[in-house]
Amino acid sequence: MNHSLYLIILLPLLGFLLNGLLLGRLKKGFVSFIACASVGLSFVWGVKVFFELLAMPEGARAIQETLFTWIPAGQFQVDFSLLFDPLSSVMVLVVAGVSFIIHIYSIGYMHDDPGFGRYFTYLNLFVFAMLTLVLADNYLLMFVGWEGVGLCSYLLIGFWFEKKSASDAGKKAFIVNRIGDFGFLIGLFIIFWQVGSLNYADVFARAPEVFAVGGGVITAATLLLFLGATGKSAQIPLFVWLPDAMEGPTPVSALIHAATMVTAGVYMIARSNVLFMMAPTTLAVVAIVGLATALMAATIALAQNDIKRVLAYSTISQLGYMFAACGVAAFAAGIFHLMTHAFFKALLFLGSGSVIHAMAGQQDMRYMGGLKKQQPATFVTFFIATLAIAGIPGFSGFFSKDEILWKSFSSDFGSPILWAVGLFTAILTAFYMFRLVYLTFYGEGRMDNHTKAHLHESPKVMTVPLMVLAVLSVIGGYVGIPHVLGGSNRFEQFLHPVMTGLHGGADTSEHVLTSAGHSAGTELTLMIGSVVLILIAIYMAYYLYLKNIDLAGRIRNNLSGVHALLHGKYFVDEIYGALIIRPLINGSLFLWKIIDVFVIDGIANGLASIVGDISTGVRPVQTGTMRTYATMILAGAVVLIGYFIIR
Amino acid sequence: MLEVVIFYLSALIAIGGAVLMIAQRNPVASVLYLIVSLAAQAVLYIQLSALFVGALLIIVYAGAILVLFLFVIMLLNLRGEHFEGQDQKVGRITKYVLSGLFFIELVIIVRQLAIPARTDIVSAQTATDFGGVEPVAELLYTKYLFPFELTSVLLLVAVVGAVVMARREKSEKQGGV
Amino acid sequence: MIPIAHYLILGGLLFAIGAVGVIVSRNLIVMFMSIELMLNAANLAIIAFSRSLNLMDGHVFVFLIMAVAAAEAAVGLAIIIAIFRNRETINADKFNLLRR
Amino acid sequence: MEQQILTLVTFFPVIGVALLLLVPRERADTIKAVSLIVSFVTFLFSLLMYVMFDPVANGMQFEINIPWIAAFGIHYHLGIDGISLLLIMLTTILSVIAILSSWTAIKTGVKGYYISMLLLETGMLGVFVSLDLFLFYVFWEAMLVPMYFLIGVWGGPRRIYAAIKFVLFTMFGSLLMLVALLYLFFLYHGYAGEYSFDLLKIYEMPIPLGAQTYMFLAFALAFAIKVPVWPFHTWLPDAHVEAPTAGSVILAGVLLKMGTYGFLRVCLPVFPEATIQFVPLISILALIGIVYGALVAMVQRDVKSLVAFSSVSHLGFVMLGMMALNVQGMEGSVIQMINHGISTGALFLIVGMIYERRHTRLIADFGGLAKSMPVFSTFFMIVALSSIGLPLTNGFVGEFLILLGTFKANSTYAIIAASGVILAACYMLWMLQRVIFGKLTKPENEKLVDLNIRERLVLIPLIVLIFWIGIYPKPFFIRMEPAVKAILSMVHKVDRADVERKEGIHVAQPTCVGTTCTISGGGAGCGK
Repeated sequence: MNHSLYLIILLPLLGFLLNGLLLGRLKKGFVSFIACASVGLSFVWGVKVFFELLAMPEGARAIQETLFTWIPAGQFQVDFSLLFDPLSSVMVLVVAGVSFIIHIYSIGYMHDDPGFGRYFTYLNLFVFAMLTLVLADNYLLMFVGWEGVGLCSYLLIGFWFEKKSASDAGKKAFIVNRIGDFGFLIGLFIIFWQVGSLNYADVFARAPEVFAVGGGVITAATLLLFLGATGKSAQIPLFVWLPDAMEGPTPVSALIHAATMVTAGVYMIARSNVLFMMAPTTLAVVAIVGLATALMAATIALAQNDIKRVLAYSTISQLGYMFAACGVAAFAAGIFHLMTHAFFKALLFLGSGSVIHAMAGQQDMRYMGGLKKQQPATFVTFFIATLAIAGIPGFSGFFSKDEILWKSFSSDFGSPILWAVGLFTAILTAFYMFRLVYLTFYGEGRMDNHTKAHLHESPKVMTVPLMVLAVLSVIGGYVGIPHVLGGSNRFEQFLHPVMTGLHGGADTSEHVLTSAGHSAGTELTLMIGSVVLILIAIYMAYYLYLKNIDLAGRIRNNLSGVHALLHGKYFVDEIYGALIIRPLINGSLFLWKIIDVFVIDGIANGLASIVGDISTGVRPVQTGTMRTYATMILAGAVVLIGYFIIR
Repeated sequence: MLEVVIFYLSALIAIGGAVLMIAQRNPVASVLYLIVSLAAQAVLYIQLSALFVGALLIIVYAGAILVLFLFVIMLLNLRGEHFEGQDQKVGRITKYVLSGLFFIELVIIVRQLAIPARTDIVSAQTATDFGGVEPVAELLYTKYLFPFELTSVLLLVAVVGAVVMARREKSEKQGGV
Repeated sequence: MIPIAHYLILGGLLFAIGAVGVIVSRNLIVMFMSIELMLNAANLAIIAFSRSLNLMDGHVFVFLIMAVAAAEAAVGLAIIIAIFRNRETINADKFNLLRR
Repeated sequence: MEQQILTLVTFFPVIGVALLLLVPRERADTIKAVSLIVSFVTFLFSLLMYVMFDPVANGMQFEINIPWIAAFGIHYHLGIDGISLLLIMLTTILSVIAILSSWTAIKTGVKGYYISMLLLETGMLGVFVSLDLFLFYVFWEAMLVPMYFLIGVWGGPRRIYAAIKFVLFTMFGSLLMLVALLYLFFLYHGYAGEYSFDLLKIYEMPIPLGAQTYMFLAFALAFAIKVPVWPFHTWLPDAHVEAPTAGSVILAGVLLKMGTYGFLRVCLPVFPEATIQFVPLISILALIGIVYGALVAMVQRDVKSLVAFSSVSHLGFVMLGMMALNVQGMEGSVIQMINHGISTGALFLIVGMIYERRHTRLIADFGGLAKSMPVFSTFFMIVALSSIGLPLTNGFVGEFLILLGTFKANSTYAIIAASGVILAACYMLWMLQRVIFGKLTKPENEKLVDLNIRERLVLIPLIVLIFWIGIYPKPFFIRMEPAVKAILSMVHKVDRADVERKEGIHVAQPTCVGTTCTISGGGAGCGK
């Protein structure tokens, strides 16, 4: 059966080419039509193939399609081929769906921007790259998408290139990502030279024969892959680019830096679950790094005033959760959170975009407040998303986050400490998110009068996508209701065939990871306990930022050192600057001015001038007068003849 | 015996003419001394039965080339005072020593040469017309025809070259007129 | 009979005198004449060898050398005239254009 | 036709030179048209050759072998394999582009300029088709002369210094090469009893290791200066900065490849043991070149010298891949030669285009060009991204294979080299940011005119190639594979078919148990 998978990536590519080649010659309406239609059709096609996939028997759910041979070099053969299995199907639907919604939103948000056409061109290219990433059936093609989304991220962060901070941020994002990609590449080399292929199917099938569980090679390979993931998904130590990435247009932040691209790392680890399962050390590293990132970003988010930066750190923090899930071998939970996060975080960003739009570009929450009245639709949807991210029961975030917390407690790789850190982070999350909501939508308006007069609700083209996402943020969690709440966790089951690392690929029907040894009672207790704590955190936010604002100020003053540390984002940028960037540039200047110009060129020129000096020394012999030359000739003759006589 | 006298006499004149030639301040006198030296050499040529070449030496060298020198000297109206300036004594002596060494080396070489037996010189077997016009001409027009013809080309080139070199520049001429 | 070596040594002596003339004299014309002298010194040696080997080819060589000398004299004197016209002197020490 | 096509391609530009000599120097337009047509026809001939080339056949094709100076065994022996084929195509394409790009840039001495360009083309093509070492040497040296004039006459303010430096550096190496060449010549006489410079015959001669070492060093020095391998690179920035745009394009695009080609064609197959012995040395120099070139490029103030130093870095990759001595590394190396010709050539063209408008190349003098010259900026961006090896552009394919092959040979080298990929992103993006992004602060930059039709025509073929090689490089790989395997079989002294077995990917090899398995894996170590 021909599924024409390639259409899913071809359509956005066509949109990109059409808009890109005819840039500046098309009307805005036509540009946005091409862009949205191509992504929309791609989504529709994705849905169609998804149902075709569902129709297949559970164990054989995979559609593979080879387009052409890409790089043939000896034994190294990589095809341009696509794979549509449960994991990629989820990703395709999330990516294409959210992209489509954000495309629509962008029509309104970017309407007055002179770079309208360019914006949609880049956006379509991004969708193409992201879909290539998730549809690839081998690591190299995934890497294509991986770098492709990095490129689009670079272009879109620096979209307003006339602003130095924007182009700086774009460059930073690209370079930091490159550092991660470096790890990814080396990881691929190890895999290829051990396994002899980069195809998922081949790699996963042969990995158990080639690698020893817990062996040095597989640990190195997976750690390197994880380095790639930390770059793309903004984890410690490579998270520094994501907050700066907020320089891009807000829909871009929503699409690339919240919903899709940054989750590529999680997808990659889930995809490579076979490899990661064979390297327990790596799993531990992943879990620890993920939770550390989650905690650190959450604490930073407490002290930020820029609405988008709070959301950015929140994204980093939530990504940390996903990694924590992967780190405790709960890959499905990670992907589940990835999906729900895509919905509510995209919604949060788009909502903040709507706010910023109304505030005429103002992003500082200290100058907002009371927007509830002027922007009811934005407020309601934003509030729903906040409930979701905070983990209030009934909203999507609750199910996915709780799943992760439970797995980090109960899984073979989990531990109560991980759970405690995760819970603490969840409490912080609820606190800072409600701080954001209270500062922005409640209380008195703190903006100047001019702005106040212009406050308005955003147009339909922007609010409708918000509503759609709000609905998704609520219902998105119901595909994965845990057993303890009477559900069957269909999401995990659906992904189960892909998670061969968990069950050795042998059985596909039975649900193996049932958190053996832990009773349902424990699970329920922990769940209720965490909800209660989160509710307390929300109340504290309410008390500090709405009821008793002075107290918040006093606390800040008393803890000024801590606040400075958090507000300054632990000064990681400055540390990197002092430890890496400065020495690099100074070292390069040294190499250029001293080594290159002075030493190497100096040696070359020195040799030349030595020859020159010798020549100058000998030159007086050449007096220019004939008689001297004649004498020299005679002397030469005398010497030569003398030599022959004596010999 | 006469031969020996003629040889040493001619040799003495040739050497004396040469030395005096380079010792003169006045170039006209130099030319005249060179003619003397060449004449003495021509005698030696004839003594070596090179009649034709000896005659050429007198006619072409003394008669044509050196006269040309004289013409040029006259044309340029040269006097000794054109050549003031003093060489350093050391330099001068070095030059003489060098030339002397050169001469000594030549002598050594001549001594080391395996010179054919004495009898070869002016022996009875020698053809009577050795060095005469006819045999030389025969060689020139048979064995050495090609070089001989090339000589004509060389002379032609020399003539053209000399004309071009010695001619006044066009612009100079026009400027003069 | 005069040994051939005598002729050769005489030729060598004349050659050496010519060489002295070239390197000592400042007058271009005298230098030029010295060169002519050196040519003739070589001719003398050739004639002597020719006699001793009983071969007349040497005479032909001398003939050709004389032709070359004539050509040389013609061109050389033309150059001297041209130089004199430009520089008003034929003092060899005044010409050091080859320097630099 | 089979026989004559190589001669035709190589010497067709000389016919153009003859035609140009007949055109009076005042008729600049005729001169330009004639040279453009001639170079284009040369390109068409090379295209014909590409079509006629049998992609899967082993050995040399279109061979022609007639005595030239029979007394010394010197033959007019031409022939190509897949590697030379690709380089010839690159040369002919870049020549057309270079000629088209100098349309308005060259205003003085037009006739001499185009004659030099065409002579240069013949010289370069000659190097790639020669199978007789003497012929190779003749072309190698012959191409110096027109390049010397191109830099020295039509170059920038320090052109004389740059031109002399270029020639002296190259001559220094090639004289050593000549000595080694003659030694080889007499060695072959001792071995076979006949005098010959024929490369294919010399391939079959076993050479004692001691002699190999010295000759390898002599040849390698000549080639390394040309490549240029660090630390012999200092002529390159000077030559690039001072050369006219087209000169830089040819210099970077083709001339540097002659060095790497020399390694592939002469050093590796003729001196296999010495090659293996010197792999660490050359690899380390290449690594230094990669990192050093990138770092120094980062702090350049002149766009052109930035691109020049980036060349040092890229050519380091080429050398590194070659020294991996396996199929992946070497194929990556060959494709990277082509890539570098295309991408860096395009970068020089782009720099030339703004230089023509602003008469400055200092990065600080620009900024915000994306606003005033959007088309230009788009091209610049695409080319810069291909230069830093973004997937689906040509640079990625080459760099990936090189790193893959190198990783097999020595994983440490590959890791260090991969850091060069990061640095490449740093210097390129930083330069892009300062040149085309930011605010238009300088009034001169506001009035700049965007690219005209001719300039777009110059760049578009290169852009097409960038994506072609990036997306569908198969045709190139198929053609070079027999040649690469032939060279490897000579280096490793195994049968052509066994080349890959040597690489030993251990599929399902049970030797890897527990933690004893090292990253570089078991398998047959290269060349041991």
